[in-house]
Amino acid sequence: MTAIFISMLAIPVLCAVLVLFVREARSILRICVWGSVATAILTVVCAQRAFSTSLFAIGRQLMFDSLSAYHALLVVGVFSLSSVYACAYFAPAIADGSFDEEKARGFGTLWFLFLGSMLLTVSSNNAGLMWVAMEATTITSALLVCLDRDQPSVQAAWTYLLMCSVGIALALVGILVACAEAQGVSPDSSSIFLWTTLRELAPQLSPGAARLAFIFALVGFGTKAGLAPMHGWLPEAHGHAPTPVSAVLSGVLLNCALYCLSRFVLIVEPSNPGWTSHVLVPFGVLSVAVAAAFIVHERDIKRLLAFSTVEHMGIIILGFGFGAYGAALFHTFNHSICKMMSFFCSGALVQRYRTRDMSKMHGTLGHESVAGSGFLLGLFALIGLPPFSIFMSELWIARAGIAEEHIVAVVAFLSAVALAFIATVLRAVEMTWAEAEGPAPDGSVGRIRLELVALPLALLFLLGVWMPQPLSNMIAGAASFIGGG
Amino acid sequence: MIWPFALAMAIQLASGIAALLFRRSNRVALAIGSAGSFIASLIGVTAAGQLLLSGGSAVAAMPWQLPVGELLVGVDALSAFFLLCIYLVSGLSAVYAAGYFGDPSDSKAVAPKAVAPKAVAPKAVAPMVFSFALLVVSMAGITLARDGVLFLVAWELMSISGFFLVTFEHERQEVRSAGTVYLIASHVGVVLLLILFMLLAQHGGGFSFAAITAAGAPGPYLANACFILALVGFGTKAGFWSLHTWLPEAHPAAPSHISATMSGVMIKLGIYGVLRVLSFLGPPPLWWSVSVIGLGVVSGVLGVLHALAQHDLKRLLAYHSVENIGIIAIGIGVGLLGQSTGAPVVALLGYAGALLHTLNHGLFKGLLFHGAGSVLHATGTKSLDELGGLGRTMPITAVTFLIGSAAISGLPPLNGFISELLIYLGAFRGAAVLQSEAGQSPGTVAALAVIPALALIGGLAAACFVKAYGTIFLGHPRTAACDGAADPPPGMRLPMIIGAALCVAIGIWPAAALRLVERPASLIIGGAEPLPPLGQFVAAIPLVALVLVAVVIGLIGLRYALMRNREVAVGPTWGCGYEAPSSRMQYTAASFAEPVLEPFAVALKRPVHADLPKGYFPAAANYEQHAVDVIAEYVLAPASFGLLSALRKIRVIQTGHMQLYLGFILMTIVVLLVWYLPGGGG
Amino acid sequence: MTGYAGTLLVVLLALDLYMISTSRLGACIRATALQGVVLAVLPLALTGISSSTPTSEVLRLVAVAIATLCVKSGFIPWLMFRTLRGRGESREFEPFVSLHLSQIVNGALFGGAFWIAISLPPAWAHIHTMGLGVGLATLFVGLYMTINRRKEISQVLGFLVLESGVMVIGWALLRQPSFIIEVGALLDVLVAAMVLGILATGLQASPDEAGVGEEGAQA
Amino acid sequence: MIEYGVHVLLVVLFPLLMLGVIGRVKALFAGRQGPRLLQPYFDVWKLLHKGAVYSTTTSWTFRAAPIVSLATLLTAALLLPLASGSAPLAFSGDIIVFAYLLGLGRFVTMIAALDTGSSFEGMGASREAAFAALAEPALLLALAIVCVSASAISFHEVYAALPWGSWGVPHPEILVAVVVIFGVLLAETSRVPVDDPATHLELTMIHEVMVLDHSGPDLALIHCGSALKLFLFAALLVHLLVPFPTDSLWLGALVLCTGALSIAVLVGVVESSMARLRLVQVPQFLVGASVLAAIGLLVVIVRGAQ
Repeated sequence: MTAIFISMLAIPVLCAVLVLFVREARSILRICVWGSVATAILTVVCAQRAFSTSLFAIGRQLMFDSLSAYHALLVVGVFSLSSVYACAYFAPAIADGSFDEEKARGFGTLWFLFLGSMLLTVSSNNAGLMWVAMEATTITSALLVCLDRDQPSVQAAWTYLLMCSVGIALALVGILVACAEAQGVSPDSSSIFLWTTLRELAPQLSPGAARLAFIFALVGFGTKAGLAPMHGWLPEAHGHAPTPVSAVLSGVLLNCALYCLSRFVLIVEPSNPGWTSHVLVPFGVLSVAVAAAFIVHERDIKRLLAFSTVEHMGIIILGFGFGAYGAALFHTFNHSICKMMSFFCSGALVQRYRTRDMSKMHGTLGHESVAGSGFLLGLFALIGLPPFSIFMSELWIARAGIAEEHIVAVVAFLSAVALAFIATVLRAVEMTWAEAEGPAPDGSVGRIRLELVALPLALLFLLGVWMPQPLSNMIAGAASFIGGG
Repeated sequence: MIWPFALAMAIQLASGIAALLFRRSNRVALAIGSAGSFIASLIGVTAAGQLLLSGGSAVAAMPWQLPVGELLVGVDALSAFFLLCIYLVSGLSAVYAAGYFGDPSDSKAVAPKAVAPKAVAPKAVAPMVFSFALLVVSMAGITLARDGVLFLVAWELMSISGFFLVTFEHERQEVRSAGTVYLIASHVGVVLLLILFMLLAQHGGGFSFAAITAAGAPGPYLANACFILALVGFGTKAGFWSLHTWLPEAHPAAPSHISATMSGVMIKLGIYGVLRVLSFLGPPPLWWSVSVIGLGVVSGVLGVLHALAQHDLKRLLAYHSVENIGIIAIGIGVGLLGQSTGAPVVALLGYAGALLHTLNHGLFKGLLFHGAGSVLHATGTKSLDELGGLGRTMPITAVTFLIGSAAISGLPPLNGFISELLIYLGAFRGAAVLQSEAGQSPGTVAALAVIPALALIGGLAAACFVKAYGTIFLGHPRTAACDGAADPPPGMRLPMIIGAALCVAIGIWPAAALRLVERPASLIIGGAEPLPPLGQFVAAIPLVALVLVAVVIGLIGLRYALMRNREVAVGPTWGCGYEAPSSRMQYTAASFAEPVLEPFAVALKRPVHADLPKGYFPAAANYEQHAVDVIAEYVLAPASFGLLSALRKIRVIQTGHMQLYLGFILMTIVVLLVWYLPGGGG
Repeated sequence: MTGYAGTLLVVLLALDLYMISTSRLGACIRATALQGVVLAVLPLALTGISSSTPTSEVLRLVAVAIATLCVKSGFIPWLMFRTLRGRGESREFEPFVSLHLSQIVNGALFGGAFWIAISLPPAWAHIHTMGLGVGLATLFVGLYMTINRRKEISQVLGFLVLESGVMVIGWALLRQPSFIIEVGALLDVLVAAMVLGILATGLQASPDEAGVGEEGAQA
Repeated sequence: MIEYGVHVLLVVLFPLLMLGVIGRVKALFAGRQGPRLLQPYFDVWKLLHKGAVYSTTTSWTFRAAPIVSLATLLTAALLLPLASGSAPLAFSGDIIVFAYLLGLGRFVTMIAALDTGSSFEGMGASREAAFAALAEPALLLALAIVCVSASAISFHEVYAALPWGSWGVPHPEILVAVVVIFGVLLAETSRVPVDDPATHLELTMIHEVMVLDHSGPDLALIHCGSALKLFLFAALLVHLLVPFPTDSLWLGALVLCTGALSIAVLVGVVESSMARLRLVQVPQFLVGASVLAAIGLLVVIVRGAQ
């Protein structure tokens, strides 16, 4: 079992090295697919173990509990599908030679390092190690964002890099404070960085110090998770990154940041019962509101999706704030799947129409039927229309908010979502059906595979009308883990 | 007791999906879809009717779980009644659709003159067939839902399928915008409904209706909050005045049988929602009834006034939906009045009137929209001032439309009159009861206000439909659009004939229809003591109708006897001495409506674009007048514009300057430290 | 030699102030180099070394000190000067907020930092309160520098200061510096990576104004 | 049985006499000798024996309209107590049915007017529609006064339960109702000051212009209809003004006829002493009637409270 775990972490690194010695771009992309799929299989095995036994530790530094297993599964799932899409996405670039083999090498290496660092983030038991892995994700993904070295993408990458490094440094302060606090009460000073230890010591921490730690962690990881008002980097990075990278960024990277944050909730809540929710709810509401306000006038298709990501991060944070951890995790899942799919479709559309400006895209259903319909349905799912599962999780979260008597927050949340709904529908309808003046768009598209769109949609629909027992068990397990159950 | 409806829904959904599978051929897709819907309607109508007559109710839990809570379905008298309306109207519309799109080749409607010049190829109707099936299924689901989540899901499904139906001719920009307006309006309503149901769930400890009912009546604050939320949230769908703005957009945009279904039953589900929620809220205070009556009066009067001012037939009908929803609301208000003053008979009359009018409006509004569809199908236009004289070329459409017009104007001996009669009786009784007991209470005034309001609405509606019928079917054809118009194919005639027949039947023999209404009404009222049978209130109607018919026949006989072997001269209409009248000189819809609207000028904005004849030998002159919707024009438009510009201003915080973003980080951390570190907020 | 810790921290603070007040890039870089020196010595001072401390521990600390010295006050300043020359930019940087105002703001930030440090519970006997205060202050100053200066290079400087603040906090809070070393190292590498990034891609200071996202006057 | 016979006889024979009386009164005021009292009967008789002229534009609607409108009035006549305290068709709610039957008749007439395709008739129809829409509320408010003060919804109950002051003087609110109903009568039967049946200037007429194209028996039916309408309103007013002798049918018939005739005289007086209102003022007249009725209703409520 340990071997499996280690190899789960090792395979990405090995592949990262391997692609350096591969000649041909296509085969590199193929390696990306197979490598991430292999990782995924191993992860599933470990996760299954982790769910069966509440905690599954390798030595002191590495572990899988239900929470991290849940996130790890998301990571590998999204990565595998995105790798499949990457093959389609880069096909035209390979054809016209702009995506040459050294570029492909760079992509492959960074791609796998990104994957590995993210897996390390969720599977490390050592706060410091987790922090380091988090920082590693920043660096690798930043380099992925500026893969094609044009001015705007480099600018975006630079913004992303600096902001997230600053944030992460602040998060480090939070970790340090927490650990120092723990070292005040713990017998041996060597284990104070271990989440397991911190979790045991949590009730004994002094409230003030715990709050200080949480505040720094919130700002730090919140920056990385793109919570308003620290979300500034997010639209730029998502907008200019290659689409598979954007999919992964908003699909899982931000979840990982939230994962670290939830670890902190775990530690701070016992000493300050009920306090974290009072910090988190305003952030959630602010994020949803700001995102909605920006969606209204957004014409860049990828930035639109980016802002909707901010919105959904806010919703998840609201879920945490309302104490509906299960709902928050469920929403995390739904959002990752849906956002990934929407990014795939948007990528195809951008390639077809040679622009990111939605007001210049017309009749998408006719010209790019798979991507067009996928994007439309994805938007409908994102704005919380049933029978897609996002509606369910949002309802669940709002219900929890009412139960916790955060009436104002819930009303603000729902009205902001409604605003986003209106803006998005107006865009989507015009995009989908408006008659194109001028010739049909002739951009060369990496033919997007139907299953890449149909599978996630089917999943969202299924979860919208039927909650399979295993998933609800997983969510319940992870949620009870945070809830200190 | 539920399975017949489950079966009907299954058949309908299956037929819709099958239509999608056979989307290559419009004919096949339509045949499958319409057949499925028709069978489903037969099952649904029979099951619902049987249940309404025999009574009883059932609740069952679905075998599987929603992500939030379990799925509960059930049926009782109230659901059964609305299921009856749904399946009746949707079945007729399905048959109509088969005729409407059956031959896109020769029909002008699929490529109307109004549309862009480039010829629209006969477009695939399979998606529309599927959405129609989905619409009906989701409406049935709403009435069957017994827990809030399922209710909301079905509700949203209804909105979305409705959206895809409205945007059927989505290559036209105005159709797209109508669709978006519709979707937005319904979603805004849904937000309120979400809050409403979450409050109820909070009160009842669960989304299931059983739990909410079991928790007993909520306290006054919660009850009032829920009442207002329900009134506004469901009112957006039902189209109470000031929440109605999507109606006159969406109905003209949709194909006619869709408008028939939407206006005939879909908006009624707002009424269903209000009634259902009222059943959770316990005994109503007096101000509820007063406010509902007020809302109803306003909706009725303003709705019919705006209808009078329209030149587009389907817009006119859409505004009449607002008017009729107003009448239904008045009925509900009278019912609430009876409840709050402990006069069960008044409540019975009010609710029975409201429910019966729901059914009636479904019938005659469906009939009228089908008639409008036939006119559009035959002439390619739905603008009143381009039509005329169709009564001779389209006799069946004309007769059925005339019956529908008389019915919607609430004239005896037709069904519209019966429901209004019940409301009148309720109001009179309520006034009498209150006046003997409570004296000058706001309730009395409200009850008495109902009487002139209904009278005024009836008079104006009559005026409006004289105008509509007269301009379309009487006189001379005004434009070439009317050339070669003919009655639609049998597939389209049949639903109109059936609808007209039902209107007459209910009007002449109301007791039968009232038996369908009895149980749901008493279900809403609750209460232990048995209520009097409704039949007694209309016992004399058949006799009156009979006398009327007898007298008519007698007079016909007399006239026949007199005119026998008399010479009957035929000539042109006397032009009062004017020698060269042309068909353009006939009284137009606008000129007919002018004196009716003139006294109400305050309530209605009608800007005029005119260049009037000048000098002795005036050149061409023209005069246009359009009624603008006050709410849409003077409330919603400025509000949304203000919001948009405000949101554009916000964008300065996202300029791409990293320094600014980092500044936000610093700001955030400082604020957090200052406010929360001392344990603030905790 | 614990007594020196206070002095060193004061020096650090003074350097922060100096960097806020000056507008010359070169001076700032030199100041960061000096901060590197202070940081190198600080561990020895904070974790008081006496005859009792095991030799391995001492050696470790010394090693850390030397490493920090090399990277923070050797390699990185050199790299920055090179970049500066490479881009041939003026050695001034244009702050958004005037320097005097910045001084006032940072005064407030210092106050806040120390208030936090002392407002922490007394149970923290084992931590060096002043160290924490100065660390936080340095952190804020660094953050402020990244905000207030236009050129990427000066922002990198700010980040450098911020991160030395983090290191000070680390030293002040933790008895055994188990992973501070690798963390600090990583951060330094990161900064170096940024500078090299700037070198590699001649990055202008004019961001594209939020892509096509701006709807402007229309709609 | 006998009373039904009397009822029918009154309905069939009496109304035209009122027209004659009105004509006579107007003639007297104008200082002319005037037509015979029975002139209307002769007119109708003559028309009934004439042929007819139809416009090519018209359809079956046009031919059906006079019949249906007269039929509605006859049916309404069966709902209204005339000589006795109750009517052949009496049931709870007949008051509303009565009002709406009149509405149906009007509807049909307007449709027929539009059927001719002549703009004059269209004009008449639209004016009719406008004034009817305003007259309807006034009528129902007046009836509501009566119903609420008698707390009943059918004519015979109302008449039985009407509150009478001493010396058989009706209560003030009943008088209000009477005034309003008289106003509605003037409007509904197209009399001065609302309309002028005598004038033949198309631009100013309302009811007359609607029936411009009718001829022969159709026109006869229409004349009978308008006379009957006048009679019905008159009967309604008489019952409200006079405490009715329920015991003797003949006495009742006598009271009714004298009352009806005196109302006819009153109408004649009004017609000859008043000028016709300008069309824009007619709505004010009708709305005024409604407001008056509303005030009366408030009086009822207040009285009920004491």
